[in-house]
Amino acid sequence: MSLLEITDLETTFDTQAGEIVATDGISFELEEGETLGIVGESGSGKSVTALSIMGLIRNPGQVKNGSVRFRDKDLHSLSDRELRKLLGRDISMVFQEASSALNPAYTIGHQIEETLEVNDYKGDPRERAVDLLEQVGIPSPEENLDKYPHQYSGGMAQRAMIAIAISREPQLLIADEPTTALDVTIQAQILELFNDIQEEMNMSMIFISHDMGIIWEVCDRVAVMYKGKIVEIAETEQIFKDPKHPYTRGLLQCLPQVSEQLEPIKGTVPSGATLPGGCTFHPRCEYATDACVEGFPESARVGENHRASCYLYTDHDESGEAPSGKLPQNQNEKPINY
Amino acid sequence: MSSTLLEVENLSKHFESGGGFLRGSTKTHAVNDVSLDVQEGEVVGVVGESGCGKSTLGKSILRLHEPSSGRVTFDSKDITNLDPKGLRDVRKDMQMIFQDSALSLNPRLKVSRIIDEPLREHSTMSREERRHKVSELLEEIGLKPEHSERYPHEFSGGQRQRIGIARALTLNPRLLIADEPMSGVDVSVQAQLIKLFNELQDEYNLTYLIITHDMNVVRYMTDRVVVMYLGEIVERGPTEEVFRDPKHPYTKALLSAIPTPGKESGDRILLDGAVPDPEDPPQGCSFHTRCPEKIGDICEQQDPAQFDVNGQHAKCHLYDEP
Amino acid sequence: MKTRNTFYDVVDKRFLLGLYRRINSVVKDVMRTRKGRFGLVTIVLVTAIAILAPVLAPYDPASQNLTARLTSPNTTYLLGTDSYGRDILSRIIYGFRISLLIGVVSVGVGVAIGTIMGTVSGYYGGWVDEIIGRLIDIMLAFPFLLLALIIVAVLGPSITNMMIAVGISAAPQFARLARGDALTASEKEFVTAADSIGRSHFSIIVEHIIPNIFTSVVVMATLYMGRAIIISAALSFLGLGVQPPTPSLGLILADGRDFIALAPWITIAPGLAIVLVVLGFNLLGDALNDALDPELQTGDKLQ
Amino acid sequence: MGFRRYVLKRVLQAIPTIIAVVTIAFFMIRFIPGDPVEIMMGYTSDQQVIESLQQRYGLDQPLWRQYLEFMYGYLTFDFGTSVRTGRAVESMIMARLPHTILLATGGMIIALLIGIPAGIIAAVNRDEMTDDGVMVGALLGVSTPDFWIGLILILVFAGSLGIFPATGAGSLNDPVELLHHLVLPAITLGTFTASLIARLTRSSMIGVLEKDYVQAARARGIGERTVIYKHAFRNASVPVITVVGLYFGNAIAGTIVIEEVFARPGVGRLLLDSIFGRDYPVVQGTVVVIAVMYITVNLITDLVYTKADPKITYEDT
Repeated sequence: MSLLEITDLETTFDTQAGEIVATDGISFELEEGETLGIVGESGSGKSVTALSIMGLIRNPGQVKNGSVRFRDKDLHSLSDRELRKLLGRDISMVFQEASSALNPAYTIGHQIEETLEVNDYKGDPRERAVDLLEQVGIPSPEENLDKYPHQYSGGMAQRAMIAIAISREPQLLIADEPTTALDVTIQAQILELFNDIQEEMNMSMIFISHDMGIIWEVCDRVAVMYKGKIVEIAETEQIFKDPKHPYTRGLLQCLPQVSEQLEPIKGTVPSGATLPGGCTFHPRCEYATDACVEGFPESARVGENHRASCYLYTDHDESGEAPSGKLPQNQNEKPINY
Repeated sequence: MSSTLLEVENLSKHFESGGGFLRGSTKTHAVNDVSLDVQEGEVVGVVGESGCGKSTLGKSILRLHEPSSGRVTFDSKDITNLDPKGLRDVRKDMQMIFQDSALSLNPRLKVSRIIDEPLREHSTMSREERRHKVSELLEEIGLKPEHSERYPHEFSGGQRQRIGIARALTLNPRLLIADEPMSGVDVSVQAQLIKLFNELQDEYNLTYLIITHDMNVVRYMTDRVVVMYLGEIVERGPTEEVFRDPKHPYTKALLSAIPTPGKESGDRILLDGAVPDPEDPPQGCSFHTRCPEKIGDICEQQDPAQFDVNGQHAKCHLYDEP
Repeated sequence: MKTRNTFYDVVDKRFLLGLYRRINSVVKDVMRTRKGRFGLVTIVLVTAIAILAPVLAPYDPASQNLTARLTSPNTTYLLGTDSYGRDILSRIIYGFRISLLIGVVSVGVGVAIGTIMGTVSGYYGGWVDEIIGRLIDIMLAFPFLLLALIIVAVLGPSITNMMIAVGISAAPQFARLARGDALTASEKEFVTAADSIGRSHFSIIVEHIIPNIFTSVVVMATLYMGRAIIISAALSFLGLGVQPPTPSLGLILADGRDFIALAPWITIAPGLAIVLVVLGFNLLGDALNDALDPELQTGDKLQ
Repeated sequence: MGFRRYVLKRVLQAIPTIIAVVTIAFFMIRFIPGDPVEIMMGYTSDQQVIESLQQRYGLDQPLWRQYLEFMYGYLTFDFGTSVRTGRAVESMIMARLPHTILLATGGMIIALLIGIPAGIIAAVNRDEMTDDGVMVGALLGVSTPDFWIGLILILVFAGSLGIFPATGAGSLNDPVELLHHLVLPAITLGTFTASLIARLTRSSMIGVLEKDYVQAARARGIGERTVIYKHAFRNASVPVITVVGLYFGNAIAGTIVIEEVFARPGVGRLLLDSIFGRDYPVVQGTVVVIAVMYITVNLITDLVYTKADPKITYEDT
């Protein structure tokens, strides 16, 4: 049994411009001790996925469909009170910008102790808070506990946020772009911290990022999202060595650090309520066919633990060609070297 | 051989803050004794983390901030003490692209008015000619002429950045100073912008000074690079050399910190702590508080000089003459 | 050869046409919301009544009918009469005229003084700001009503003096708003960008600062129309504003006060009339606030 | 800098403003066309009487001298004597001040008690029926002249129902009577402010409820009530506090009209009576007192605000 099982998750937002489908039928599983990366550009629905799992989608948004099963318990069928019992204890979250995710009105110590108290911590919360700050590498914890978030630097605030998240040793930690707001040397420190903590506590992680480099470094498996859908999911190595979906491939071609000759994906990410019909990627895809305009391809198995949603790999094509391997190594495209 | 287009000598910019009743003011050395040169047709990168003074440097070169001391020479002309009129003429040739297009484009103006603003100020073109020029520029940067009648908020971040580029190009400048032109955009948009910059350079014979925090962009785009830390240049040299064999411990750490697909993070150099408060920089070498290769008291006491080998410079006591 | 910026270059025909289109689209945006529709319709209605007062009013608002004093509402006098036997309805209809006049003039005075002070102060900063800022602070040390009261007390009660007093009292509020917005705008990068192109202070103020102040000033002016009408009604009620026999809503209330138990209709109707006008401006102000903010305008990004 | 020193600094900063207020009060009557004494004593043309009066009020002195003496008088709490009653202005004001403070405070308490919960409830139920209801009410509240509300309340509760007195303020020695007299005026004064506070609280809360730290608090398993009242409102209150001071100040000025409507013997009514009676020393005194109260309230708010928002370091201000 997986720790977390998500099936057909659909979250929508009502806006003046119409209904926006933020996540559109997402399914994946997460094993114990595993780190799953979710990568995608802005508007792909990564953060909404995280909040949907946590049951924190609020008006004007709503989870329309699908289920989130944590330890075989359907989270969305729980009452708000029951759900909050799990949050902070079994499942916790680290946000993108710690400086805005920490309440500016209370000291760091207060916020850690409060978290411990609402989650039925039995020991002395103050002592535990000191230990936690120490664990996440904040110097002179006694003193720093009584400081307010704005007195922390960006990196330190993110450490404090992590301390709060791991205070009750959760089984699942969701980290939403936890290093995006940080400088690269500080980012390196925080990634290292995540690494240490996970080894120590053997928890599962969902790690959301737009940065392929970070995903490579942190994750066991990767889900690539585009406009609310998981277009490809595989083990990290596989994604980088042998990307199947044209979008994944395009993303990798955009990276100045791996691509000798940048090949930008043409066009822009469509926004708002007016998504293109069929496969949402087809206007930007160089392999697009009529089929892509009409319907969205089912996720197909393209390798071991490797699935992609693309007509290149489904049997949709009447010609009955082999379902896999149709995406050729693009001739005029230099191989990506790592 | 190419000629020197821009030369910056010992440029410093200090900001005074606080001050007032019964309290002395604090001086922040945002840029401290920085020298660099940019050759015609070259792409030079200025890289560093937030608060290192790279943006202030860019604005001081254009004299959008008045430099506290030092000299800026553009096309063999000292522009440091130019009067407003002279400055106005020089600025036709050096244009700036700003970091946040949401802030640098006036939200109340249509794109046409944003792009033709420099023309209205500097040219004698008729309205018709200006309109024509705007359409031309819009196509150049990958938008459509009919987009000129829209407002900035109707565009995506990448498109807005293109509009900023178009505005900078209207007067056919020779030097473009781009301050974090690609931060805050998605990778696919970033790739498009990088490509656009490359194409424009060929077409307009442009010289770029690119200010960024992103080492990957620097590696891909620039010929030479300058690394800044706490207002100072700690290392500079040809981009390829600096990336292949960084000399300064800070550059080493910076390069190793970039998460790169295919690279193991095991041999990463991790720096301790955060960048010190620029209002109260450390004595001696400004990097000594975080330096993993500190060689002794000298680092805490003495500010190192620039060490020079084969056109690659590093400001570190490791390279002191014995 | 360079061309200097002429006024005509900044405010050309195309610009005016653009302004017209913009107003048109703002009106459309305003009309799209319930608030906006109600506000705009109310204001248009009240304005029409004020303009057409001589046609609409059943009686001369000043004519007294001593045989019909304190008549309760009936078919002859729809809203009854006051203690001099004057028709309340007619006085209210004319009262709208006075209220709108006071609102427009006093807010106009306030906007003109305040916006110029604030813009100059916020954009230039330094000692200019130091002086103007201090002046604004001192004026703000008096509450709106008290300041207006003092000025009227000094100048003597009359409708003109009251309009001046209310206008001057509102000025520091507009100055503070304009100063803040000008300061914010002048720190924005698009001003740096204009500076980097080499534009003059005057051009920057006209093209970049004013449009960014404009919105909030228009919204606040609309909201202050309501406040000015209430304050001037209060001053008239106290006997420090419009003087009898001019029909003003505040004055009718003052008259009615003495007969409140005997003839409550004198008090009720003009009060509701004030609420109607002020509500109209407040609704319109709220709707404008939403409509004029370009970041809030919905609409899809370009594909 | 410690909080105590910060308080001291802010108090010192208020002094120039107060001096400016007193100066304005001094020059105020100089702007009135004509000779003050003649205006005040409109009925007498006896030259001797006028001269003796001019002497008594120091009006025969050079202007700078008059100004300095006026300043000195205010510094030593000597506001001069009333032309009409011959009593010391400061004692006339002091006798009436309690009623004004009572009214302003009562109005403000009502405004806060209604405005803040209404705003929070509206924000939490954003765009639903409750929200619409609160907002329509608040809009009506800010559009209605307070003195008219007073008249209507008198009509209904004093006239028809007869449960509250229409005029007067009661004796300061009888708390029940005081309160009985306070109810209607305080509601009158509080309605407008309550509506403003409700609107502001709502928009401030809506802004805060969208903040990451509110989501983060939920993600930590904290219950929704605690999230709203402890985490969200604590931050939303900061901008509310700033304007509450401003509103309180305006409420002090608002008492002028309300006191007139309810015939309460307060400072505001004294001001009006003196304006009509051309009793300029009293006008000056009351203007200064009301303005100083306004400045004081704003100062206190400012201090509360600094305490409420930990991000403000005292040095910055």
